[in-house]
Amino acid sequence: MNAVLSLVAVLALVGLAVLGVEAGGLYSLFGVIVPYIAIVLFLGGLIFRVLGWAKSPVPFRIPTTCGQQKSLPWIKSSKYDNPHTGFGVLVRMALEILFFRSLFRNTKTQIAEGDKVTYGPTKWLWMGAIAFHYSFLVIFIRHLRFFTEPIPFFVDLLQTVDGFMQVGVPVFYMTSLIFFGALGYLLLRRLAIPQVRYISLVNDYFPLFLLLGIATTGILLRHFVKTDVVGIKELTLGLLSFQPAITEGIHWLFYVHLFLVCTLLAYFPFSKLMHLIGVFMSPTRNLANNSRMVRHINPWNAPVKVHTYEEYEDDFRDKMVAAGLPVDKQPEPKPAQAEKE
Amino acid sequence: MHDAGKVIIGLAIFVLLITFPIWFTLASGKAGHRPELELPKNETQCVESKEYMKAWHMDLLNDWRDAAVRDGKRMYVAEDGKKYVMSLSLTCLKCHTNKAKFCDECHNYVGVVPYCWDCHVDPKGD
Amino acid sequence: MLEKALEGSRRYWIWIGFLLAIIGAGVIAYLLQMRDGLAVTG
Amino acid sequence: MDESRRNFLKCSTVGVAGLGLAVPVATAIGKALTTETLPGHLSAKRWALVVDIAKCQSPDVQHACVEACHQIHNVPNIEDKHHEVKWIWKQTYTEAFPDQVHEYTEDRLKDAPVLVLCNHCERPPCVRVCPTQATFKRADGIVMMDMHRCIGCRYCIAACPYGARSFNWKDPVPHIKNVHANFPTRCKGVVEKCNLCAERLAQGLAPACVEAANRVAGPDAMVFGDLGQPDSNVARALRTRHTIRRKPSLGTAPHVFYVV
Repeated sequence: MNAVLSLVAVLALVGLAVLGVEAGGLYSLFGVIVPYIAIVLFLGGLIFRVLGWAKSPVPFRIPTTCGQQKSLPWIKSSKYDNPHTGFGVLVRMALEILFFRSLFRNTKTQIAEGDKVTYGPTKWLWMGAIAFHYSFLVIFIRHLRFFTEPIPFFVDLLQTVDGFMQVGVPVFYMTSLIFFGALGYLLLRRLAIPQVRYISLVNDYFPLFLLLGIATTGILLRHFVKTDVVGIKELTLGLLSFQPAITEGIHWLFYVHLFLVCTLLAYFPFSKLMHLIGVFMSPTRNLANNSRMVRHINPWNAPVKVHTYEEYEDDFRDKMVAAGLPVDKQPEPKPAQAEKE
Repeated sequence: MHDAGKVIIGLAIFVLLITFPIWFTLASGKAGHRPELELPKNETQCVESKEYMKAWHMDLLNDWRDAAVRDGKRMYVAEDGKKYVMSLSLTCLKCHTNKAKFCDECHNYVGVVPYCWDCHVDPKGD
Repeated sequence: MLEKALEGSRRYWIWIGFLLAIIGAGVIAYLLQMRDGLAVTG
Repeated sequence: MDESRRNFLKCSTVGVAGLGLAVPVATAIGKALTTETLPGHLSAKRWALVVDIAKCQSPDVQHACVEACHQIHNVPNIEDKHHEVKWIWKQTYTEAFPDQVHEYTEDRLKDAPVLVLCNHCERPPCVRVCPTQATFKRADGIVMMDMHRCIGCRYCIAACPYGARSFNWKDPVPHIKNVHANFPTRCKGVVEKCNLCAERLAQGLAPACVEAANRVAGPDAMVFGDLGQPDSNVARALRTRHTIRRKPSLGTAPHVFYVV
């Protein structure tokens, strides 16, 4: 049901764009106004969300991430899984962001041989995620050819590597295929595994269908429903130099592609896709586990008037000594007495 | 705000990256750049319509290749009935005499690097 | 899992360095072949 | 061609329908290609070539043939034997016909230089092994190459018993003296060989080597024509003269014949 709803939502978006452009002729709406709104919503929403996160206090250094915490010198600690230094945190964050370490550690619980519970590693989700995210990154960077003039060298380089197989004209990019395959896997996974389907919501399916729609329209535009690419770049350059002008004769499918991308951008800050930023801001990952070495004070604690034992003893030392109670620090001998002796 | 310094620096880097196309293109001063094609002087009609050629010329060339190499048919009958020899170097480049001012203009503009010219000869020299 | 690979004796690191050097040589040879064709080897 | 066009249309229709679009595709989705042969092109049921060993023996003739071929096909001239590219070249009779010599073979033949080229076999092993169908046999018997599809695996080189195929070990363009604009060059990493001047046949011209041989050595030094027609000059030449093929025992059925 959730999946169907999401699919219908994406198809409705497609229909909206087709109707708007083909029937309504609203080119400047779909080609100029919507993209501007989308990017403003994206950046504004994103900053708003990040500031919101930044304002929430982090109550604890969470000491139970994984691996052995740094404690006594003769106990081996996990330097990177449970880092206590800034450098360790840097490594852990890099592993997390670049290699999805937490996902890599994913295990699967199974009941084997009738009654035995077993835990085994499962790497499929990790592989799907890696394939999806990296191909998305490559596709994102590849698209800079429509957004920059002159085109930076790394975009050309990436295109050459991506189109290395030289299949077809224009060349079919490997990442197009990987992206599509990975998305398909991530979707099928949600649909096919009962437990995962049970916990999947509309906001899990919607981005998947949205991305599938973007990929489909993109591949169609590149390989099957070709249109005036130069005109498209003129449009984007106009947009980003704030002199928007609609170029005539661009196929409506391009506007569908653009509209879906705009939807993604506008939807982004208010969705689970914010893990793009969240991964940098998750306290279980980005804080050093040094609570044994440094005292972290809970930021919202009411100020407590502390009166330590040392202070107490300072206040009452003489009386304590007089009463014959043991004290940590002996009272200083009085200078006068010392002279007499 | 907690760790305000780090958050603001992070956000600034993110915004800078996202707006890369804007400042990069504006800094290069070529935002208004458009490909300027040198059109053939004595010919006004390409083998097919301008719109079709704009979008589909690469497929046309690909099909030409298949027809000429695999089927041994080297004459293309256009939509309007006119006939052309299917040859990139001899037919296309006969009118579009300057590859740099025709092919490369758009290809460079949208970052397309066709490998046609690895083998096919530009009669006017590379 | 991964940090197991990042810890080791001096000998281990020398061995890793040696293997990386071989990999590097292979990559360089591959790139040369990409540029100049198979004439590089044959 | 039509098949791929149809598949293409099918794919795009399914793709668009998959998006749930009832709106018709506004602009054209490609067009079916209408093609013809060039006017005056030469066609045949089965092309064949007869080489007169005696007439084509002199260095002048052989040089003229090799030059004519290599010039118009942009075949690079690479000194290093390991990287050499050749479409037509000379070999001694003993090398070219190893199973047709014995210790008493006539002196005039034994070390005679023979012009050899791709045999355009009836059962070409190179076509069988090509994984991408870059090498294929046309209906008229020409064993052709589609350079765009060649991935440089060199199976065909291994398969060809005549050594008729050359690999571009490096970029050939710097080794071409005068690039002939009417014919493409090749890039590094592809295999190439004689195409029996398919591009010249299409224009109604005989293969370059035939033209050169007959110009320099006189008529019938090389005879080229349609073996499918009983009254063609090749058919007649084969009927009236004793001819041999290279390595007949391999069963590839070469269609370049030699008059001994």
